[in-house]
Amino acid sequence: MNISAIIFYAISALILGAGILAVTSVKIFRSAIWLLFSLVGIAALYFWMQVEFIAAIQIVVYVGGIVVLIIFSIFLTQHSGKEMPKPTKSKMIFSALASLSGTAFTYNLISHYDGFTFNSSKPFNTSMNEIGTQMLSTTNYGYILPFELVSMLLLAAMVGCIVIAMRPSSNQIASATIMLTESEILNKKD
Amino acid sequence: MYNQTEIIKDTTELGPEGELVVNMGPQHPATHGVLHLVVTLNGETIKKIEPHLGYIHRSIEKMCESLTYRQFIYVTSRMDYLSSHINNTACALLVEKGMQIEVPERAQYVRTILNELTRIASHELWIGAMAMDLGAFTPFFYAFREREMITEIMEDTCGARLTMNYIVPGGLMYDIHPTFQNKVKAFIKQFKEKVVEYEDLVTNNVIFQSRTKGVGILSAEDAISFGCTGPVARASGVNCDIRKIAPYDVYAKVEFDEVIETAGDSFARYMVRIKEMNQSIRIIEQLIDTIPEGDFVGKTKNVLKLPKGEFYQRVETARGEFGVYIVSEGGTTPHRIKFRSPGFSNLSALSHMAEGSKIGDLMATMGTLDLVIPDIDR
Amino acid sequence: MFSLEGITTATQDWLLIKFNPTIALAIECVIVILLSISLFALLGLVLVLMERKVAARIQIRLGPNRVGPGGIFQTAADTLKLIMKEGLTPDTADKFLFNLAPFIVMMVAMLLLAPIAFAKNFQIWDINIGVLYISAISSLSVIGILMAGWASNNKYSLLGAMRSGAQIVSYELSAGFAVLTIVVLTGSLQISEIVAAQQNGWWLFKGHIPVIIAFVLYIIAVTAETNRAPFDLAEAESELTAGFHTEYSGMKFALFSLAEYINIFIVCAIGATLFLGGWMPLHIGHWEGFNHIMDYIPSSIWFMGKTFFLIFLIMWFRWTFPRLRVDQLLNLEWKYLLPISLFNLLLVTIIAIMGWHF
Amino acid sequence: MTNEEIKEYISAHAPNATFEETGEWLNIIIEAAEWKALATAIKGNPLQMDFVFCLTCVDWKTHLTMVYHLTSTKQRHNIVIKANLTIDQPQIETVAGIWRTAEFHEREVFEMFGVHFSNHPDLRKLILEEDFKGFPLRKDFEDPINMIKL
Repeated sequence: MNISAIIFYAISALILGAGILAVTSVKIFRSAIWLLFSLVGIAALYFWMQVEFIAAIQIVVYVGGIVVLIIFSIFLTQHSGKEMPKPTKSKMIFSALASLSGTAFTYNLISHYDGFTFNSSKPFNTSMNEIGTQMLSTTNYGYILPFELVSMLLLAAMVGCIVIAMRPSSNQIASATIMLTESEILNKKD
Repeated sequence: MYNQTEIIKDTTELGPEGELVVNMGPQHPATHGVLHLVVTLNGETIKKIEPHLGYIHRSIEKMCESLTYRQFIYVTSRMDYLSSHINNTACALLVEKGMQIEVPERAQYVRTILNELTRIASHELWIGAMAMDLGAFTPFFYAFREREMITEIMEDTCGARLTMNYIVPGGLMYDIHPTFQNKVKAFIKQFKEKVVEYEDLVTNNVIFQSRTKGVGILSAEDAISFGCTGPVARASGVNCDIRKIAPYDVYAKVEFDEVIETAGDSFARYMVRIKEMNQSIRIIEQLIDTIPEGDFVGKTKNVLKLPKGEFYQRVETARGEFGVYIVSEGGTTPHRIKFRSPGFSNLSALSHMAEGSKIGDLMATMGTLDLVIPDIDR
Repeated sequence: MFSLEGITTATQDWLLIKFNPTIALAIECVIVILLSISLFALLGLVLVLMERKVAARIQIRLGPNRVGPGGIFQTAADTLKLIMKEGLTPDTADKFLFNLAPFIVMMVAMLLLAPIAFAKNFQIWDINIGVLYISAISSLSVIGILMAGWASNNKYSLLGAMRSGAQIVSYELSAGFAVLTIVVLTGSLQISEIVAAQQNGWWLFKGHIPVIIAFVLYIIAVTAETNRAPFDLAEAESELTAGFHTEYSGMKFALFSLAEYINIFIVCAIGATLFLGGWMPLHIGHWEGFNHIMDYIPSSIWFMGKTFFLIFLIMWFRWTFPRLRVDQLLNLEWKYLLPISLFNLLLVTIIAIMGWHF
Repeated sequence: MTNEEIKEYISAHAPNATFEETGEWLNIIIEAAEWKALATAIKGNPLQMDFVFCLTCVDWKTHLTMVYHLTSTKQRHNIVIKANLTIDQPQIETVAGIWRTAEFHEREVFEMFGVHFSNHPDLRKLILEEDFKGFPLRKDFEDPINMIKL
């Protein structure tokens, strides 16, 4: 076992541990924080794989955006420090089943590619120029159409947000901000 | 309604309609003393403000009932400590009026000059504290540089820098210091130069203007109804300068303008005070070279006894109209004494002015009310 | 000539001779961590002292002048006091998160140190997404503040945290766009390449008007992002006593204020790198003699000089302006800065495509 | 407006009022029950007494006297209105609805003298603690712990 593998297992343990804590915590704010750690762990995994761009986007979108939004909605709706009620039996069973089937599905997908052997012979091309060109090219494997569609979707979401928030409160501004940031960064990259 | 002790405990939970109840004070950087405001917030917007007073209430009125007419003046320095000299003047004027004591002209001139210096010192401190409330620290030091000159003049004159106690019924306690006139002239010169700095640093600052214009508006009717006086009422366009309405000392002899603004917002209150300082300088300039020679204290008996009856004296302090009401039964001590403090009435308008505005606006509004807590609590 | 690059390569060569590559890497990591922690401690002390001295100069007074010559040990004494102080945790606070929050803020500040080029070829990690990495990691710092505000179980803290959240999330946009203008001009996100592109002149001079606009926007936005006056609404002491760190004391409080100063250093360092050429010396056209003299000044001094100039600028703001109100703050961003920066970005793109810059 | 005209006007609205002109200003002594009606009348035209610059109470040991100092910001005449109250059950109608400054001043008088202002919008202690016993500014108030006798 080399040092790389040790780092991988450490990061995975962090992700899984934080994930389990996120769903079992009785304090909603703590759940959000554990979720944050889990997502940071995933970003760390990307860094480990040396796909820095994806890692950075993971942090910007999920950690800087989604979790902040979640925290904001907790601030605005929940009473401080209240514990959530214990989930009912049936709920627990259903969530266990759901996660099991999710695991099985993922396993099924991965097992098509010669088991779990790590193949490092095929390096990623992660240069920014490459990503940018690929994103906006119209030729084979170009992503211009989905990219523009996503932009439209985000724009529609943003307009919707503004319409709903005729009396703008800070969290809606925040959500609009985050969406705008993402779309703009993706648009203007390169 | 909330019980006072309950409020202090209840800081963690939201109110019945999801509003936040925040205790601003008794220890809070913006209340400048031990004022306790229970602020009900809806997000950042203020729904209600309820002042809770009495943290430094010393019952000065009760104390004065057992003090003689010479002694009780000194207690009044501890009320509005920034206008202590003016408070003392009010008490002395009342005793002089009640006993028909002649005050020598020299004493009257010096009293008037010192009153105006006190007013400038108070406004200087206010500018600093007000700017600090709005988050600007530097004007505080600029204002204190000039205020220091005044306190030094006061120190030379009467040995104290804050609670002057320089006035006795009938005149002054001592004659003025030989350097008094020169120092006051030096101060006037310096002040005229440096007031430009305040204008640059504070008045013309875009952020300062946007923080104060249209904030904490008080209409003229409300100002009268709430009993507001001083710069607060004058910024709303109410003529209420006691120096003009019922002149005392030598105010009738000097020329000065009553500063009136009509906007009624925080910026107007700020401008009134800035302009008032210039008017005070004007008054001092007229008097400082013509202080008459002569006695500094009139002839009085050793034991003062006010005749049976009721007496009232109004003066204009830096914060507004200060009134002393004495009911005498003819003895050496008053039967009942009441101090009408300007801050108490001005504070009562705070809730009305700040409702519906943001927390940041509350600071601008409260800052321009120029509250001195011992003056409110007495 | 003395160069930091020589020291680093020499150290690395020596380590590689002595140990196998994995252990050498591990030792290098430890050295880097130790160095950055000591840099942090030093920066904290220096910047706090600098702030107090700058404030004192502006406020016509002397500032700290008792501990050590000219008061230079004042902050060290203060730090000692803060270490000795009891770090109180309120009874009703969420104790775990309450104690975690200052460390999160601190760790984020530390992570940001990685891609900064302190001198010529002296950089911890020349990551190929440099500025994107910085904007991604810096968006994490708001989490620490939100955590502190929530876990304190204090209404002032909560209000401060809410304000800070809205503020940082908003101003990240303008800062991001300002950074993007330079990225568009350079064509790269990598810090070393951005610096290299300024070999023949700093972007502030080369990119003329749009870059100057971007620079002004950047300074405003980062002042807001680091919660400094006149945008210090998160801790507005006259309104919210101390905002999100009302309940903190002792070393936990010190960590917050240390992180604040480190953040200032980092944003100023990035500003210096993007707009003022990082460690590049000042070169003027074809004045060979002048340029040659400028080259003799070590690159680390150039970098630090530019950074501290920007830090001084931000301190100057703090001691001059009153604080904005919360709605004015958001208005400023959404109604003025954001449209201007969007338009500015378009302008820069046109200039970059047409090659109109120098 | 001269004192004679003021007297005439007030007599019309408060028939039991008596006058006293020894002091600086015109003193009007009225019945407590007449106060609210008189207050409404003098606030409007022609007296325009729109400004209460002092509102307090005096303890005469046998009875309490409410003292209202009023002035007109438009016509600049001052009057003093007094109303005697019994010491056992001091009660008078509030004027907080007419002059808003009275709200705070009446609260102060309420806790210091124990005068009950009927129909006051928010009659609570303002300065003292909720559970404070006694009325400090009354002559018979004794506090053996905190009071120093001279």
